[in-house]
Amino acid sequence: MLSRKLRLVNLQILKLALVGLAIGAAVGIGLFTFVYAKGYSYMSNDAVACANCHIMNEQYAGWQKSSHRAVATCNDCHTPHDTIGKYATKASNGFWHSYYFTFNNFHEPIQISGKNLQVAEASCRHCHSELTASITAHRAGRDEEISCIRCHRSVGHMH
Amino acid sequence: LTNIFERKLEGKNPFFRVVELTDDTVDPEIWGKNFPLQYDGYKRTVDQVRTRYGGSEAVHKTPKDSDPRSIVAQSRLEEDPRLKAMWDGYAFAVDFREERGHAFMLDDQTFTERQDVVKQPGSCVNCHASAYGAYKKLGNGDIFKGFDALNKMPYFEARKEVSHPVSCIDCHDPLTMALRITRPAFMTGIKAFKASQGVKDFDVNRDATRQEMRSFVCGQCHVEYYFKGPEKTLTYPWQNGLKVENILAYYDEVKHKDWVHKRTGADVLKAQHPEFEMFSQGIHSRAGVACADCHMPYTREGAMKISDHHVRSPLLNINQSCQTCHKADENELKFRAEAIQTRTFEMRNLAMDALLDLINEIQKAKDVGRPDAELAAARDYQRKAQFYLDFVEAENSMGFHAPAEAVRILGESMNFTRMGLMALTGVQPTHTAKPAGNPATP
Amino acid sequence: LTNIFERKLEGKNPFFRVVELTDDTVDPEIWGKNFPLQYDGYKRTVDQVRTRYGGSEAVHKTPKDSDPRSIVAQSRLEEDPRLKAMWDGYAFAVDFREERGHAFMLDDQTFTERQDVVKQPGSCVNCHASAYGAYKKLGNGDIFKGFDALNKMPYFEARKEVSHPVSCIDCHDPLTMALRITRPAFMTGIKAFKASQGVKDFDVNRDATRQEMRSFVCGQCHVEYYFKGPEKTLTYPWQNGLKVENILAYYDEVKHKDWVHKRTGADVLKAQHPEFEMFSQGIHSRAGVACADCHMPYTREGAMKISDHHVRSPLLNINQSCQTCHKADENELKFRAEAIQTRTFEMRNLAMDALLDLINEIQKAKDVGRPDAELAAARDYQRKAQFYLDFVEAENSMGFHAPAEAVRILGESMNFTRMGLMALTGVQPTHTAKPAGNPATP
Ligand code: HEC
Ligand code: HEC
Ligand code: HEC
Ligand code: HEC
Ligand code: HEC
Ligand code: HEC
Ligand code: HEC
Ligand code: HEC
Ligand code: HEC
Ligand code: HEC
Ligand code: HEC
Ligand code: HEC
Ligand code: HEC
Ligand code: HEC
Ligand SMILES: [Ca+2]
Ligand SMILES: [Ca+2]
Repeated sequence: MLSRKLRLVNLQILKLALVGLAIGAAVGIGLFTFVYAKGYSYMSNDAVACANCHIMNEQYAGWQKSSHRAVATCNDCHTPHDTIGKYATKASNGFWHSYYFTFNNFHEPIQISGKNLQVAEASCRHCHSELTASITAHRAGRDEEISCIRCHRSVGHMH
Repeated sequence: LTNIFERKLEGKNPFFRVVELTDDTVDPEIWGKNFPLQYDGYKRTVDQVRTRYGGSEAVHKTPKDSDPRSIVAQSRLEEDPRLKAMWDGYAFAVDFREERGHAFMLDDQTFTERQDVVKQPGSCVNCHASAYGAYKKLGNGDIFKGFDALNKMPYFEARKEVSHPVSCIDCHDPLTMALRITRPAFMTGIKAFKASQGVKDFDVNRDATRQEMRSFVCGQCHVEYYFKGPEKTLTYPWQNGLKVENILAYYDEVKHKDWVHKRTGADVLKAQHPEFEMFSQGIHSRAGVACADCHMPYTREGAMKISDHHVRSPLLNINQSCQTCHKADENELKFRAEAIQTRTFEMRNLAMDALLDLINEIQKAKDVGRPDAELAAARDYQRKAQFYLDFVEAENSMGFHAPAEAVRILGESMNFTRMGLMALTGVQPTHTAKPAGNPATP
Repeated sequence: LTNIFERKLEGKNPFFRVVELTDDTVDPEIWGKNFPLQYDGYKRTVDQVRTRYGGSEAVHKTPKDSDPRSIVAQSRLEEDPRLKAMWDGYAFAVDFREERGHAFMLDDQTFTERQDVVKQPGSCVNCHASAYGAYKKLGNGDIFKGFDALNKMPYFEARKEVSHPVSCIDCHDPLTMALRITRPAFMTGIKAFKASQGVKDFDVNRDATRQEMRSFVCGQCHVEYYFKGPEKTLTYPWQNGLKVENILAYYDEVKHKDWVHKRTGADVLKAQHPEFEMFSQGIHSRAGVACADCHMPYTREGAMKISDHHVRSPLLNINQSCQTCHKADENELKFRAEAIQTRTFEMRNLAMDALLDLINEIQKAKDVGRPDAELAAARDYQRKAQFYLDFVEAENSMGFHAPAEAVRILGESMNFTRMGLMALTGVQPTHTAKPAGNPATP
């Protein structure tokens, strides 16, 4: 099981590395960073792994004070709840985080991207579907999900 | 696979369909069989609790034949007799009370003494009853036709067509439980407003987002309105926009007046509960917060999270209404809300004193026989000052829904009374020019 | 790559103590050796960029002997000539410009044309220079004594005692780098204010929280002030509170006037940059946000977070200044701030027109020879209306620091002009009673 996961990871990295080569040296360095800066710690479920980058310190500190510190780690909210999606997301995020971290040209404060926001929103539903079924069920006609973080923005890490 | 499919279905129907609801099920008790928790909340709107500026107080009275109610809300006219001077000559100067929970809406309308002094039209019923069934019946399934028919009736005839306060069917599609707009006046009004914003052909039930709907269902009634033409068509004056100046401009364009002020002879207007319009100018609306977020917050009932159908002052339920978004303690949040309200209340008092000064002066000028031509400008300023003041006075959050906007409106009201006094004494304004090199307004 | 390596190192080495700083190190360049990042930001306060209502515009001018500056900020008197009428007879009617970055404070004060028309006192220097060294020198180590001495000097003599704009030593303890209040006027003022709130014997450097200090260091200068008595003691008029009515009440009590209005003969007041006072009435202050949070936001330099010492308009740096707390995009936040400002700006314009009407009428009455006794009440209303208006006009956020409060003040200003006109024409107010059954104000 574990080795299968690892293979998957390696595959993702390999794929990204290829893309990287095509784009140029910059990406190569990003990949190096991925290893050097313990980007592979992405593959662990340990929240400390994310805090490997000081850039993530704020969220880490916030998470330790949050209502979810004992019940959900970073990955519970920031990766999809199916295995393939999980590692694909991790690899892609891990790669890009390393890239941005090295080149230091990302928006600050860090903002969650649309795709990753969907992942986070879906994770709420994954754990709380039973409780919230009554409020998410009735949306025929206009097929819009209700946004959880509109009201519960600070559950993962106090902002 | 079937397994997952079944689970999905189940997830989407977390209730027992005890009875079949149709588009003709008006009685909320029947809906309550499927949704007992929501129905329980709905029934609790009979509670009367006062907050500093809202809620309502249960006042006992002796039932009479003409008014069988033994409990009403406190009289606003007694609390502030200046209101009678402002509304002199209009039914509101006779009876005007603090509004209370939804459960009372039909009775309070039927038995207000305003019914005794004026023959009210059927249009009144639109906002005080579960009218959807009546529309369908009177229009043979066409709610717009039914709406027209209802408006044209005398009040007490229309009254016979309805039997419940606002009910489930007025906000919900009985099959999907999705929110649905049932009020033709709102459909027309919001379409005109959206058109003024450059959105063409807005069909609210087709085009509104779910979050918008969580305010629009309330905007069906909590809005400024007038009865248009001899057909008494209930109309929301939004075609220039939702701000007080847009609405006044509209009334000026269509030359509408609600009544002639008894003391001054001015053609004046009464503003009525512009909650939706005022809220739309505030930061909460801008940040995407909806009426239901504060007035029907989610509440946990056992293993389910539902919308609290006990619609009421959020200050009676700060914990659920405010604290999910604001991480401050209850007292602090109450303090913040009341600080906004008190600032508004004090400005409202100043503006009302100012208005009475103007009314007084116009009346004196009229009494000494100054010709109408000399009074016209001052009377128009009275119309303006009064409508602006009433726009905040009649709005029921005492400024909370849009703090700076409410105070701005009151400030402008006082400026209009000032100009009215100047018009009477013949003083010409010195400047009306904007400063040079002004940044353009957005 | 080196980049990330460096970054890891940086995290562990907040700074190198290159030079020893003492309580007598005034020159910021020396401090900059230990704190190059903060010093870099500090130097960037020479930038001039305009926002819709703030920042500043670099305007070229020909240097003269009496004023060697080749670049100044735009003239506010040219932008809005009505200001000249408001300040008629006072130095501000001669030269008044948009304020710009800290780097310019000393030059702008030295060379303003206001120096040409009035002999200014040494007290001016307190807020336009690194004065801590001067206090110590003039007072032989006792800053209160030094402060007294400085105030009593003529301006150009005091000017010789200072050589830098506000500098590190004015806000920081050189040994610990902790924030520290160095201005006697603030120490006295905040103590009086805290006493009015029931806090006895407040010693700011002993009792203030760190978060308070992040606003108090700015409150040393960004406040309303006057020069008390023949000693010209710089004084903050806070003993009744920080709201405009508290401050006006204080001036009335001590019978202070800044000048006699040239056209009307009224004893009037000039309000000056009451940022700290206005901000204290707003929701940000209530929620514990400090000046430094918005005007010196934390910004990442490598692995370190430092306070951006490029003090400037937050609207030039929305992502660091606002987005840490508000999850909305830059344009949206800019829109929200500007919507508040535009509402304030429009009310300010109305209030200014209103004031000019009153000035005009008093002047006319004076010109036709009506006795002072008949003008006294109107003149007092002018004093009130003008101070209220100026309190918002002089406050530099165009209402942002406290949106509803700013608009409230402008509304009351218009009400005072109204009462002034009434006093002139002999109209008696109808009502001044508060409504019965009023909820008590908090
Ligand atoms: C190599 C350093 C590094 C590590 C390790 C790291 N991050 Fe990040 N992360 C960054 C940087 C840099 C950014 C900003 C890039 C951007 O805005 O796209 C970022 C942005 C993010 C974002 C918001 C950006 C988006 O695209 O949505 C999320 C969510 C996030 N990280 C979660 C995590 C989680 C969860 C972990 C651990 C599993 C983690 N990070 C580990 C450096 C790191
Ligand atoms: C890995 C499972 C998991 C995920 C993912 C998850 N939660 Fe939770 N959540 C829990 C558990 C378990 C509790 C109960 C904690 C307790 O009782 O202290 C909880 C408690 C809560 C609470 C109540 C405590 C509070 O903070 O008010 C809220 C609200 C909540 N979750 C919302 C969310 C939202 C919104 C998300 C997505 C952004 C989310 N949850 C993601 C498991 C999860
Ligand atoms: C409009 C605001 C709003 C939205 C949107 C919202 N919630 Fe909540 N939620 C609340 C409120 C208010 C409570 C507190 C209920 C109570 O205390 O009775 C709550 C409570 C909860 C709780 C804790 C229940 C408990 O007491 O243990 C969880 C878990 C939760 N919400 C999850 C979610 C999820 C998942 C979503 C998205 C599907 C969501 N919420 C969307 C307002 C909201
Ligand atoms: C309970 C769910 C949950 C947990 C646990 C959680 N997050 Fe998040 N995270 C979210 C949500 C929801 C957002 C989007 C917040 C927003 O848009 O305001 C987010 C946003 C982020 C961002 C983008 C920047 C920001 O603050 O909005 C980063 C970076 C991030 N998370 C990192 C982490 C790290 C690192 C951990 C673990 C230490 C973690 N998260 C734990 C739910 C969670
Ligand atoms: C952010 C929260 C919030 C939102 C959103 C909001 N309100 Fe309110 N509302 C309040 C508060 C707070 C009060 C003051 C209650 C009091 O004084 O007791 C109030 C008062 C009211 C009142 C008078 C209640 C009473 O107790 O007398 C009505 C009616 C009302 N709102 C309707 C609406 C409508 C309709 C909308 C949407 C168009 C809306 N509100 C949106 C918070 C909100
Ligand atoms: C069909 C018309 C109608 C609709 C739809 C409607 N209301 Fe009302 N509402 C009223 C009337 C009428 C009253 C006053 C009843 C009375 O005083 O007898 C009222 C009273 C209130 C009150 C005052 C309660 C109190 O204690 O003072 C609040 C709050 C309120 N409504 C909020 C809402 C919200 C929120 C919505 C939408 C979710 C909504 N209303 C939808 C007509 C309506
Ligand atoms: C556009 C919707 C609407 C229409 C039309 C309407 N009302 Fe109301 N009415 C409301 C709302 C909302 C409230 C609660 C808010 C308030 O009182 O300001 C209310 C409150 C009341 C109240 C209780 C408070 C008071 O004023 O004493 C009475 C009585 C009343 N209406 C009578 C009438 C009569 C009579 C008519 C017809 C002339 C009428 N209403 C037409 C929406 C409406
Ligand atoms: C004045 C408008 C209004 C009335 C009347 C009303 N509701 Fe609702 N109802 C709402 C709103 C708003 C929501 C939230 C819907 C959403 O977020 O999409 C809601 C949600 C619901 C839901 C979905 C689950 C939940 O609680 O969020 C059910 C079920 C429901 N209502 C049942 C009823 C029943 C039964 C009645 C009559 C007893 C009723 N409603 C009357 C406005 C109303
Ligand atoms: C669904 C989220 C939500 C709810 C519920 C909510 N608020 Fe807010 N509130 C906001 C947002 C968003 C802002 C705008 C400022 C910001 O971006 O933080 C705001 C701003 C405010 C402000 C400052 C703006 C002003 O008008 O002065 C106050 C005060 C406030 N809220 C009080 C309340 C109170 C009291 C309640 C409950 C009756 C409440 N809020 C309910 C989200 C919410
Ligand atoms: C929540 C954010 C915030 C806080 C806290 C805050 N300000 Fe501001 N300030 C602003 C904004 C926004 C402006 C408007 C800038 C513009 O118009 O370009 C402003 C404008 C100013 C200006 C004029 C700037 C210019 O560009 O002309 C000064 C001076 C100022 N503030 C000082 C202060 C002081 C002193 C404090 C504390 C007592 C303070 N501010 C607190 C946000 C803030
Ligand atoms: C020693 C007095 C003093 C102190 C302390 C001080 N200021 Fe100033 N500030 C000034 C003066 C004087 C100016 C105007 C300079 C000019 O126009 O030449 C100014 C200008 C500004 C401006 C306007 C910049 C522009 O572009 O228009 C801002 C913003 C500002 N200060 C914020 C702050 C903040 C925030 C603090 C505290 C962290 C602070 N100031 C501390 C005296 C001071
Ligand atoms: C209590 C502190 C304080 C004192 C005392 C003070 N200033 Fe200022 N001054 C400021 C601040 C803060 C600003 C920037 C804000 C503004 O311009 O409103 C400023 C701005 C200025 C400016 C640039 C803007 C303009 O008005 O043209 C000049 C010139 C100036 N002051 C001259 C003087 C003179 C002359 C004196 C003495 C009579 C003086 N100042 C006394 C704090 C002070
Ligand atoms: C007008 C006031 C003011 C002046 C002048 C000033 N600072 Fe600061 N400084 C601050 C504030 C406010 C903080 C934040 C302190 C806190 O959060 O406790 C700060 C923080 C710092 C810190 C701590 C690290 C950080 O960045 O937060 C250093 C180091 C520093 N300043 C150095 C300097 C130097 C060097 C100068 C002169 C070039 C200077 N300061 C001038 C107000 C000032
Ligand atoms: C340190 C946190 C913080 C910073 C920085 C901050 N805000 Fe706020 N802001 C708040 C809080 C807290 C509230 C009060 C409402 C609430 O509780 O969410 C608020 C309220 C507001 C409001 C609504 C209240 C009003 O006055 O109308 C606006 C608009 C706003 N902020 C804009 C801004 C802008 C623009 C900036 C940057 C110049 C900014 N804020 C910086 C925390 C902050
Ligand atoms: Ca009420
Ligand atoms: Ca400026």
